[in-house]
Amino acid sequence: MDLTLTPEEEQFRAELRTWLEQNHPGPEPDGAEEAFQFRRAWQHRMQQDRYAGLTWPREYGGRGATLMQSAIFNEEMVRAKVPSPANILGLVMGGPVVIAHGTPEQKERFLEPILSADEIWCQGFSEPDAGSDLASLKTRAVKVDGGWKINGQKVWTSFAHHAKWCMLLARTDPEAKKHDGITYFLMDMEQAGVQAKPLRQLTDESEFNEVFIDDAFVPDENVIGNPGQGWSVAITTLALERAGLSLGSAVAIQIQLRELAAMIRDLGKDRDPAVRQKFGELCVKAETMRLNGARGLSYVIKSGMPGPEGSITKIQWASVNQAMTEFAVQVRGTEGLLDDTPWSYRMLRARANSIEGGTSEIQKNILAERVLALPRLR
Amino acid sequence: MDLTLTPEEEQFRAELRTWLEQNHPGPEPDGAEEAFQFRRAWQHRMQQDRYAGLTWPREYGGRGATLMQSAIFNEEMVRAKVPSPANILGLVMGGPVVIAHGTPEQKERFLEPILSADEIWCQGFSEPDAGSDLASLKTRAVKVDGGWKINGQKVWTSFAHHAKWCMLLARTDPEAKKHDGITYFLMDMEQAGVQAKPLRQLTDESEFNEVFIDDAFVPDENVIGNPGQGWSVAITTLALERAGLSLGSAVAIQIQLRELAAMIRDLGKDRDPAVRQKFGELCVKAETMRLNGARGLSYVIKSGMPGPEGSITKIQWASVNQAMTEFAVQVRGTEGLLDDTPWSYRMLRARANSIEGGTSEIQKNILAERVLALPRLR
Amino acid sequence: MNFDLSTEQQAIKQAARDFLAGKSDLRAVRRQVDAGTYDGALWEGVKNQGWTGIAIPEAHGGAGLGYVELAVVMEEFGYACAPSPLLSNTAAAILLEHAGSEAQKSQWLSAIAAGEQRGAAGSVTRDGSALVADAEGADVLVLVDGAAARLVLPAEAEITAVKAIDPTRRYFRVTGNGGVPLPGDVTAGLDRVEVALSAELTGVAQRAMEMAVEYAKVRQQFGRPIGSYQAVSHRCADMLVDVESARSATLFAAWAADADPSQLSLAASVAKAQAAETGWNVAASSLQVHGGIGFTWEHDLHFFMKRAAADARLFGSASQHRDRVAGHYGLDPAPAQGAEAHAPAALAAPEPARV
Amino acid sequence: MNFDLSTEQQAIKQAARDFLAGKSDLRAVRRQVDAGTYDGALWEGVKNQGWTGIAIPEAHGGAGLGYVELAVVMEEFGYACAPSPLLSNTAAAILLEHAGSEAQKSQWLSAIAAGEQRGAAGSVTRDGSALVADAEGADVLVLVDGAAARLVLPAEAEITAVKAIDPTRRYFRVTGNGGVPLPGDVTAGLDRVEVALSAELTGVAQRAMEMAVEYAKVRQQFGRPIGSYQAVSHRCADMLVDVESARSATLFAAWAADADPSQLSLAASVAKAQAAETGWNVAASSLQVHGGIGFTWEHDLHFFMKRAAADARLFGSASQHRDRVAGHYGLDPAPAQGAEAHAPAALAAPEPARV
Repeated sequence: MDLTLTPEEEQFRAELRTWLEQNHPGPEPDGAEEAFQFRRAWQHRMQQDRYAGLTWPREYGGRGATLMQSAIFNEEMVRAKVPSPANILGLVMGGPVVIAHGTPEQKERFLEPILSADEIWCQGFSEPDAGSDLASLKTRAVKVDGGWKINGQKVWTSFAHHAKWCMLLARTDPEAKKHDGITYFLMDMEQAGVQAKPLRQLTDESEFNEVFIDDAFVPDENVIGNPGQGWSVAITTLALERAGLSLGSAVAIQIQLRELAAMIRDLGKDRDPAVRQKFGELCVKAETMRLNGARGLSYVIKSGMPGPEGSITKIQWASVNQAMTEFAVQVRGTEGLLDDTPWSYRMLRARANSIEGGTSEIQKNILAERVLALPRLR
Repeated sequence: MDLTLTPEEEQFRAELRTWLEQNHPGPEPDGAEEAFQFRRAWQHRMQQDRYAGLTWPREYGGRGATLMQSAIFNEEMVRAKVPSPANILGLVMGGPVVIAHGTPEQKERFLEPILSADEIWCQGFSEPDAGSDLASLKTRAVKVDGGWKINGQKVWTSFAHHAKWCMLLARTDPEAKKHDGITYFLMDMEQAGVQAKPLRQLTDESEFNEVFIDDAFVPDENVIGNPGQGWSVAITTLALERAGLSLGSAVAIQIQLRELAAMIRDLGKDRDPAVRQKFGELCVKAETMRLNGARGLSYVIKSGMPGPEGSITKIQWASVNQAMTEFAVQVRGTEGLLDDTPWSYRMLRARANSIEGGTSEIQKNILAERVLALPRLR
Repeated sequence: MNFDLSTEQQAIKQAARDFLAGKSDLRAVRRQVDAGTYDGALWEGVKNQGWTGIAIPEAHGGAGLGYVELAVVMEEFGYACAPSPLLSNTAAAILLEHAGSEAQKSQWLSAIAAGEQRGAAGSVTRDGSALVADAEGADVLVLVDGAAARLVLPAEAEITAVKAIDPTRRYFRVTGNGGVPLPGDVTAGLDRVEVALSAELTGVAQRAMEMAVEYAKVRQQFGRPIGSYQAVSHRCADMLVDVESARSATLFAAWAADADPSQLSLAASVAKAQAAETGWNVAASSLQVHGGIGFTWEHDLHFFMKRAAADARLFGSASQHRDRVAGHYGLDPAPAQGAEAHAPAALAAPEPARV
Repeated sequence: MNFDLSTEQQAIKQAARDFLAGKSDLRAVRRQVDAGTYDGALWEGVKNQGWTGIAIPEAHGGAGLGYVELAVVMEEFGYACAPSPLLSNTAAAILLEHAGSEAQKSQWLSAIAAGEQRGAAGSVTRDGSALVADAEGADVLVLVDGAAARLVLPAEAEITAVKAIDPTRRYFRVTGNGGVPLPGDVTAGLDRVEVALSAELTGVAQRAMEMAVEYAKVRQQFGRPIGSYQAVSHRCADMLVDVESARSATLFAAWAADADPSQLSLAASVAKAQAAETGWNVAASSLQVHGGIGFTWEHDLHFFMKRAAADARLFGSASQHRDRVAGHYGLDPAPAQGAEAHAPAALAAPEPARV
């Protein structure tokens, strides 16, 4: 057991910090479109110094960074309060899936515009009737000459209105067993058969979209992997997406805990034992989540594959973020009902944490069945 | 809505208080056998003034009290800190089941010795493999000349070593559907085929017993109801047992909260906001449990039948009693590890609260299925 | 002892349910939220029903009914999440009745109770200004500061709209040192205001629970309704325990306000502490049952969640009330425990055992 | 960064597991509990393994290994619920090493580390006496009072057996004002003692969880294993989250004690706050999975529950540590925040963002 970083990792962090200080894009502008263009420019800046596509092999324009470097990178991005790059889904999911499962032609075609944010990617997995039970998805792809005709509806699709490409799961073989008849497509969003409609959230933002697909076309060359193997293609990408994220998420929470401490001091409640108990408990939970994330990362670095233990930090993240934001609103007393700090927004937004990316219930199923080997319910 | 008591109820309470003051048996002696004989004498005293068999009709030696009077009685018994009568199961379950389902001969034979505590009753329902799933019980009763031959094992049987009669559920028809092949017997405990063995609890007491039944005999005249109808006989008694209990249980907790407040003052922590928050929360929970119990009682008085809502207070009782006792131990700091106050015993004993009398999980199933009409799992 | 609503009380409940279903269903709520307004016709209807003064004595122009009746109506307003100044108006009337001078009462109370004038009430925050629901357009304001309160006319104060977490009601900051004190027992009024808030919170939670239960019956995942999974069904059972607890505590506090005020202080704190937690927890738990769809603006659930978040913070917070309950149960220094001398009339919390 | 145990550390873990499985299985634990004694042969074995001084420098007669190695061994002692004076002995050695004078160290530390003498440590309670595990028969006692500690010889004190919640260890009250102060850094020692306790609590929780999981696989109700019900399986998943959290926090604190003491104060408090809650909560939750059988003396689970209840209260409590963590995260008055100037070496909790 040795939690020190290697000299190379220390150097990577030091260089990254310097780079972030020198290249910090400043505060994000107001307005969704303005913010998006801001993030596009920011990604472009990142790409110039190979900080976009960090873990991609160098031959594809990435930096070939290790998982540890990737975790350091996520931490430092959070710490420096820089925005995510515009094409985040292309970078963390699209590129890796093309690199792992794509043909040489697909790599040639798709990778560079992901890095440059010239082509934005979105994800079309969830459907209104296929949430936790994702494999029950109903969007159909029917073989036609030279490609596939797609019909169906997707939901919770981020960036759909900016996206050129959608990572789409659709059912190609309705006769096959649930998980076997699904194919992974890259669907061009810029066609008449595809309509994206922003989904207004209870926070009054629209991070996500509904996507209505009506006789859209995907050419054969835009199928990833073989028809019918889409489920396993998607699963490997989802797992990779999560590895290394929890450390960054924990650090983000810890930074907000510092903010919260400042607010508590401003309210003159920093010596109130009841407030200290609750606040201290939140800090303990955030720190154990961070350490679980580090242990998990250490395991992935060694084994090469994320295990089901990743569900631990996913559950903890939702739980501590919800508890922290509720406490921050509560500690303000009557003024907690005001929407004049970020906390009431954060409290509302945090309710989705135990749903998005796999509900806490699904995560507990995973832990029970795959870590503890308890009998399956279904 | 009117929460005042009627003048008759007020008078009942006043008379009962006076009676309890004048007849309080004093502190219970040490030693299990001594305590039992003490409770037997106490029941005898109660019977003399018709406080044993309170809700039994007067024709059977009871007082014919209303449910409201019964609730008042339970509250006052708790408040006066008098022990339970020795034959508590005979009084609250055995007598009522004989009165509701027994033949005239059975009433003649069994009721009077219950009231006088001359014959102690115990309950043989649970089995090692039939806990939450009580109806899966395996104890067998086979028809023989003049009666039934019983074989099997029971567990969690209180008073088995003192008992003359056991309210026994056994399977008489192994071919019938799970709930249909069960018969309700009154089994004489004083026979060679019945062995009671005390079950040592983690609290180091033995409130309960295992009962081993090896070719025991029950004559036909000691079957309650018809063979095969034992399940419904048992269910009605279990429901009646619970109605009106929750008020008394809540009052018992509230009395312990007062004790806890005194201890907190002695520790000099009564002005510690963290302690006050936690303590206040416990008080709120105990009080809402009491009020839910009162509302439930009011409903039963009106409808005549306890409903599934009784599970609410059962869940709350376990939850608040566990939380209260844990907090009481915790507030003592390091000294909480000592066994020099009743609190560490109470904390350990409270762990059984969410198991005994139907686990909290079963109670939640009941609420979900029977109150909220959610679909059944099974 | 009868913990059930009387026939008359049940009739009031049904009338309120029907009235709000007709005049303020969830599409109407959504329209008002989008417009940032209230429906004038709804308010006229409220006045016509006599709900502006339901618990105010007839001598002061009210309906002369009790706090149980008020709680019944307020629970329905929570159940409907109706955008309305009724709560703030009710709070102002209650505070005037209990803490106002005779002159203040005769000038304002009857008019408010009769619906001729509108009152609004709120509490003073750290910077000395007050947060007051529906202050704009009110004829008179009651501002509470700890155990004191003062009556302020709109002309004496600056009233600024503030953005609050709850879009179903309008909130304002009221600035200015003017006004005259209410000389009477502000605490007696505040306890009754908390009863009204607890009732509204109970209704909010009831509706959020019903939404979860209905959804759990129809939503299918992995080939069966999600309500058949214990992760969901036990969650709903927990909601039920919470909602019934809030309701029992609220009804008891309302009854105490009517019939046994010696028990009100404890009962009101128990009710608000329970209902404030219940409102948010049940709404948040309902959202979890709904999954993603519950996170959308299109779904109505969030109105209830946000209303619960606001109600919990109007006047006393759950933690303030828990602290007060702790005092009632013996954690105050001895002098403050005088209330225990009261003989409990009926459903009193237990005195210490005497043996 | 490698959060896994090294090959050597894994070998120590396996050795401890095998040693305790052989010398102190649950039947042996039960025998010792019934007799109220410890197994002398077990203690001889512990000494022969060198565990009495595992984290004590070789210069002081120890094995010169680190706190990670100590944590590995202590977790196994928790996993076995072994009745042994090792914990108290370890605490005494740690406190002597970090707070003792050179003379005190040379007189006592080497002898304790080598297993020639036995130490015991505990903390002073309200009445001025101390609660000390395994004080009877110890050669030297270390009594902690806040941030101070003194060394007391058994002859200078009255040692009385007390009945504690945990029957798997022997507890004593130590009365008397004698002894000499330890002049050094008591807090540095205490933090390391908490690491040992957190490790033992983690092992206790791990075993209680394994018992629940195994039982849930085989116990049938309503025709299927109870582990297939989410009420049970999600409960077990919650246990896993807790146990892994306690383990991660403990290992990190142990590593900090060895490699980056600037992080130890926060890390030790996080570990003890988490492990104290985890130990009891997981054991209690495991009992719920077991149902009635888990409530019997015959079942071994209660030994773990009671050990967890005691360990959580030895030295600092969870609430004291939460309070201290709150201070580390910015709730202390400014002067106390000096520790933040440290540059984090590796897995440091984040400083405030700089942009």
